[in-house]
Amino acid sequence: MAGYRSKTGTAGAADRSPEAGRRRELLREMLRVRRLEERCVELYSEAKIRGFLHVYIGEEAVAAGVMSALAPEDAVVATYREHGHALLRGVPAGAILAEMYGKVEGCCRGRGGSMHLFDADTRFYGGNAIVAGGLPLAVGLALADKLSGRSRVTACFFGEGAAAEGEFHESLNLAALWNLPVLFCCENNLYAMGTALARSQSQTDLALKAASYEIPSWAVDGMDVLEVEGAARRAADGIRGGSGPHFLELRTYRFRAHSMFDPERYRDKAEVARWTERDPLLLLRTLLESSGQLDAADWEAMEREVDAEMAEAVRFAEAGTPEPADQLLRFVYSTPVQP
Amino acid sequence: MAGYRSKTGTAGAADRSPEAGRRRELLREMLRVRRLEERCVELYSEAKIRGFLHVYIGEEAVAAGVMSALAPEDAVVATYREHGHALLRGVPAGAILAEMYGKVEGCCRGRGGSMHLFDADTRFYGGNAIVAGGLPLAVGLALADKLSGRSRVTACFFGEGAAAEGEFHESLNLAALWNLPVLFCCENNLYAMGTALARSQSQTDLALKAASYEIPSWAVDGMDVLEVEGAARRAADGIRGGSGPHFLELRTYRFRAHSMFDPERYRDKAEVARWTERDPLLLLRTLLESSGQLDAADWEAMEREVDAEMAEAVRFAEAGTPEPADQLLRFVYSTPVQP
Amino acid sequence: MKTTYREAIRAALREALINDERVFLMGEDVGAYGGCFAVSLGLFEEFGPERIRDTPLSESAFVGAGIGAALGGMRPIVEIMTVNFSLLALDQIVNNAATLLHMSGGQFNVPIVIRTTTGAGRQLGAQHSHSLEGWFAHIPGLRILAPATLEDARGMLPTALQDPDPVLIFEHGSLYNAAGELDDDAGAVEIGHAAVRRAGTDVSLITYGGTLPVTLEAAATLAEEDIDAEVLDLRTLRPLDEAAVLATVAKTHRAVVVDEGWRSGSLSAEVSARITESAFYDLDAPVLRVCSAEVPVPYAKQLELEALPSAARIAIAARQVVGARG
Amino acid sequence: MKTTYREAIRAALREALINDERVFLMGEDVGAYGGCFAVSLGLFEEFGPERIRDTPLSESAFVGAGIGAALGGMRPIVEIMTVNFSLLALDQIVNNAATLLHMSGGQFNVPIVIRTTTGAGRQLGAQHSHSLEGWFAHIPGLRILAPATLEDARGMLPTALQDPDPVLIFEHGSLYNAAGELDDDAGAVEIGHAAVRRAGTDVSLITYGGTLPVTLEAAATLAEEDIDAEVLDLRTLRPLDEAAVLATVAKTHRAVVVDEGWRSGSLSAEVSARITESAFYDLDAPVLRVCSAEVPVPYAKQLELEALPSAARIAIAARQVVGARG
Ligand SMILES: Cc1ncc(C[n+]2csc(CCOP(=O)(O)OP(=O)(O)O)c2C)c(N)n1
Ligand SMILES: Cc1ncc(C[n+]2csc(CCOP(=O)(O)OP(=O)(O)O)c2C)c(N)n1
Ligand SMILES: [Mg+2]
Ligand SMILES: [Mg+2]
Repeated sequence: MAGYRSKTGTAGAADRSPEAGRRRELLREMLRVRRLEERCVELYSEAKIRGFLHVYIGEEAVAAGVMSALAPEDAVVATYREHGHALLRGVPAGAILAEMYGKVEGCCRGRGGSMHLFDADTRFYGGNAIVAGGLPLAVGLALADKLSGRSRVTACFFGEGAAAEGEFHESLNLAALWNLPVLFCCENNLYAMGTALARSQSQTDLALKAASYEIPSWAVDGMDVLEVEGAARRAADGIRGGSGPHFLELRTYRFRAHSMFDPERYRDKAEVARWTERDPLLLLRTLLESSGQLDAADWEAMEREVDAEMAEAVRFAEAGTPEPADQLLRFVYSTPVQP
Repeated sequence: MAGYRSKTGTAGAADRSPEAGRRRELLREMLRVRRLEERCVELYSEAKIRGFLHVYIGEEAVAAGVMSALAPEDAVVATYREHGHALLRGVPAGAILAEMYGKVEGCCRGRGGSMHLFDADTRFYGGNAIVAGGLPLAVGLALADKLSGRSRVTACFFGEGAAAEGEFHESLNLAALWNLPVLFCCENNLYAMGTALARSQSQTDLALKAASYEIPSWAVDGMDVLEVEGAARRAADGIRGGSGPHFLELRTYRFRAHSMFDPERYRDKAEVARWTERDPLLLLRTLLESSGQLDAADWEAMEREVDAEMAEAVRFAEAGTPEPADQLLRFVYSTPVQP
Repeated sequence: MKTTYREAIRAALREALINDERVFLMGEDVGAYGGCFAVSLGLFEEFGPERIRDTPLSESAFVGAGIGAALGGMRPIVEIMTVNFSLLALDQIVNNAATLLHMSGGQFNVPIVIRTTTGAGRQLGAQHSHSLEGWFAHIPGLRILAPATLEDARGMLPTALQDPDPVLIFEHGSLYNAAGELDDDAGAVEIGHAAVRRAGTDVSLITYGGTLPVTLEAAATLAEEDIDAEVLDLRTLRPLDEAAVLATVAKTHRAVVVDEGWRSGSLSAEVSARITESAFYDLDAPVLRVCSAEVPVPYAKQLELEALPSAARIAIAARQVVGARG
Repeated sequence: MKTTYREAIRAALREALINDERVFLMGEDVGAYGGCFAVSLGLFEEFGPERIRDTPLSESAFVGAGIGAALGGMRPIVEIMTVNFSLLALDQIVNNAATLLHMSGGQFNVPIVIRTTTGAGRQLGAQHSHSLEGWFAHIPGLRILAPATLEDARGMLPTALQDPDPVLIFEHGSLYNAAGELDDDAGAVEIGHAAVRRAGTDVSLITYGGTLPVTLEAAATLAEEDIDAEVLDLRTLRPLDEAAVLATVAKTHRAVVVDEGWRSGSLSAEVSARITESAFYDLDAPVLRVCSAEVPVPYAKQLELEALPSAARIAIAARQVVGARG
């Protein structure tokens, strides 16, 4: 884990090639997630949003890299740590925050909250708070595509903790057996709440484990968004080409506590500090700066724009209308039903 | 699959060495299972016993080989296809049949039936009719031994179909992670009801699959009782020595239908015929005869004794008392409880 | 035409597969084996392995995959071989199928149909004899059907497939061989209402599914004693047709609820509670229940028979409420 | 001594671990993390990783392993982090823990204690807010406890550990911080009986667990209106203390059942049905129920509040039955 140092302030006009632009775009996407999550933490502390809140700070390269390899017609299934995934899939930050405020303008009209963001327009299928509960859904979405002869990818995100659940095993087997177009994205941040991977699984090489289902699998540096993007693109291409499910183990780390309730007794500050040296934003920013693809003005503009986006999102959420309590019984069935 | 031919009628006094005696014992054990199962099928046809009935004909070498490697203090967990396991673990044939007759003298006083044989004296923990449902129990029994500092083995039998269930995955992981003394015995008879292994699992090499949990695993010819016994003994020794769970994939075949309701549409007679050439009883008998360890008189005596045992068992079951209907509410709780 | 409950379901499956290419059937041994209870026999040959899809033993994943496929635009029919194994898939049913529409603020409905065999009576022992349909009826977001007749076996499935939300159909194992006449053009039936299977004036016997036959038998016995029982078949367990329950009680003023579930916390409790809440002043006697004994269903025939609701026990309860002071 | 519900449970755990070396605690994050709700905080340090055993995310296997360990002579306490995840372990609980004694003809009892957090009220959304204890109470072979007070939080666990059969303890998430006085020598309590938490003569409010506080609050409100409510805390949901239910109804002739479960098929239905069956002629008004709205519990505060039983709704129901013609 090399200690990259940021060289902000490097002067001069940066590289304007499409390649450099794409990389700056990835940096911006990660920054958007970072700033959104920072706002969530603040708003939680102010008791504006409630429930369980799990932030993605430190893991941004995973969602940013994978999302940029997906097409609009693809589908995404995620977990309760999914603000970033929703945002980068295209759900407006305002709709995400309004959801956590319990407002009509929220992407689920206040019924889902932080752990259950959904969005039909971008085929974002949640937001699942049952660990590993999303994997079978992803398998089914992919089965629907296969049966309909559509060439689409379903990307399914889950933590390394989920790999111990029976549903992981059953889902990988189904996807491999039926050759389904699923991109399994295992976000290995080394902990499931307070349980370190080595304390919960006999086989800690998760890509190897996945390979035992005959699924092409590889481990990727989940702090390096370019690596993630490249791997996701290769996997997505393979899937679209009909070669069935692929599995990526994305090695990452969460810089913050598991949730807002976690006192983090199970890991020491030094470990966290070591990992923050590989902050995915820092890594990419350093790379871009040192290769002349980002200059100080670019970065400042980017920060300004993202801050403005998030400020506007908070304003939007604040200004929204609380979902009226008399709407409680809506959406239990598609048509009203008396139980 | 060589076509061994039986040479009954070979004259002369057979080898009386302990080794030869042990082998004859294995033959006798397999014969006991075979004859018990044949009786079960007859009695089912006569409607003396009911419910679902799954016989073990063709697979006898598996139970016989593994059981002979176990000590009295060990524990056994099996499936709904467990008459043979119960018998060879030491449950009297009469108690088994009386159970299927729903009699007081049945090993579970008629409450379990064919799929739920239990016996505390021999630490035979069932008889589980939920596929893979016994694996977590076995893990727990082994955990109890480990926590108590006892050096005992828990042998857990299940079919290859069970290996697709989430509980398989979770249980293997727990056993390996906690280094528990479990002997996993996967009875790979190639079919789960009508579903061939290759139609249900992406990875058909089950020993390899088990190895992905870091569990020592190997595949064994499940038609060769000597092979099974040797492998089980090595595994049990390893387990007793503290090296944690072991996994045996026992490659076998069921000669009969899945249950008494199965019309066997999913496999052809030729396949069954090919496998019956490797009938485990025939294989061992041939070997013993050709090596002078079994003569015609031995075999005839063995058949006579086993037939007598089973005739007596049927008589015992017939003569038993039906568990009185007014005893219905017993054994829901250890002490009577009004719901 | 003469047919059976099993064949009626098969005809419904076949029709659905022919009419709508989004429909497929998935479950353990639905294909090559011919269906554990031979319900799907022949469909594998007719529609092929993609649409009659044998699954590995992985209830949670294949039920979840059915939910996902429904989200993806298909109309999956998922068969859980028996309700006993549905416990392994309960997380997917309760936490996903039943909640996605709500959690997503109305964006994602789940048009899945789950079929399963329920009930005891065939000496299958504790792990294979559950009657859990009443239990499932507790869950908002699900619609629970219990066909008890040939018409409903034939007609509930097509209606369920039109439903935008998850529908569970519980087929009682002891009904598959039930034979009788069915209209040649029998098809979809409505699923919103309970049905009076025998009109009567003295007492309402309220039941559904596998216990309809014994309840009708009890009514016949009672008729010989000049007790004229009305038999109401609930048909749909969630949402309950409360109006029909109240209507029959308004007519007879006396009710016995018959339910193969274990008594405590069974659907029969809900029916009784609803009657008390809304028809208390109509009642001339306490509502009684005839349920299964509160014991894991035992294997032995004499024990199992003792455990399950019988026509005799239903008749006794009916006589008791009819004899009660008004 | 001043303590909290959380600390009372922790004290009970500690005592059990000290007194009986067969006892161990197993579950997700009970150890290094300190317990999801900090119930087991400090025990890992005191008793070590063998006896405070962190498990992987595999509810079915570790609950099943608890059952196996119980068969093997241990006295496992298995923590399922919340009842929502118990759905993944239901097969083991229903098909093994609850049935082994019976299926084995009395040979194998299963002395396991399963603890779990239940209930809504903290804006956790549909998948984290289930109240399924009433559902579990349907299963013969299980004993279901719902401690609502500090005494019960402290005392039910040791009693459960003496039970030869499986016991499930449901701790309501909103009670963990409940603070109050507890006797310094508080210990085991009996678990066979319901408890009158407030004596009264006009109406019986019957409840348990998480809704005891709002029910007492409603009783206080009613008292100001000269309606003297008796509050019965069921404590044990299976087996139900039917005698206590009938006794309070015999006294007040009117009852309201309060239950955080969804109304249809909830435990409140069972309580209502039992009252009707056995105390019909004692009743001066229909038994009413106050339950959760039949909707997956929503996240937004205003929606969640609307969904759950409140003191106001309980009081309204109580006034209604008291006002009913006798
Ligand atoms: C089935 C289930 N069991 C337990 C939980 C409680 N829980 C929530 S998150 C979590 C840890 C999951 O870890 P991992 O899968 O690695 O994801 P991460 O939080 O690290 O992103 C646990 C135990 C749950 N939500 N679902
Ligand atoms: C959880 C579960 N699902 C389905 C069934 C129905 N069923 C009983 S046996 C069986 C096949 C099991 O095959 P396998 O594990 O290979 O064992 P075998 O019968 O071949 O010995 C099935 C599907 C069941 N009993 N339990
Ligand atoms: Mg993790
Ligand atoms: Mg098999």
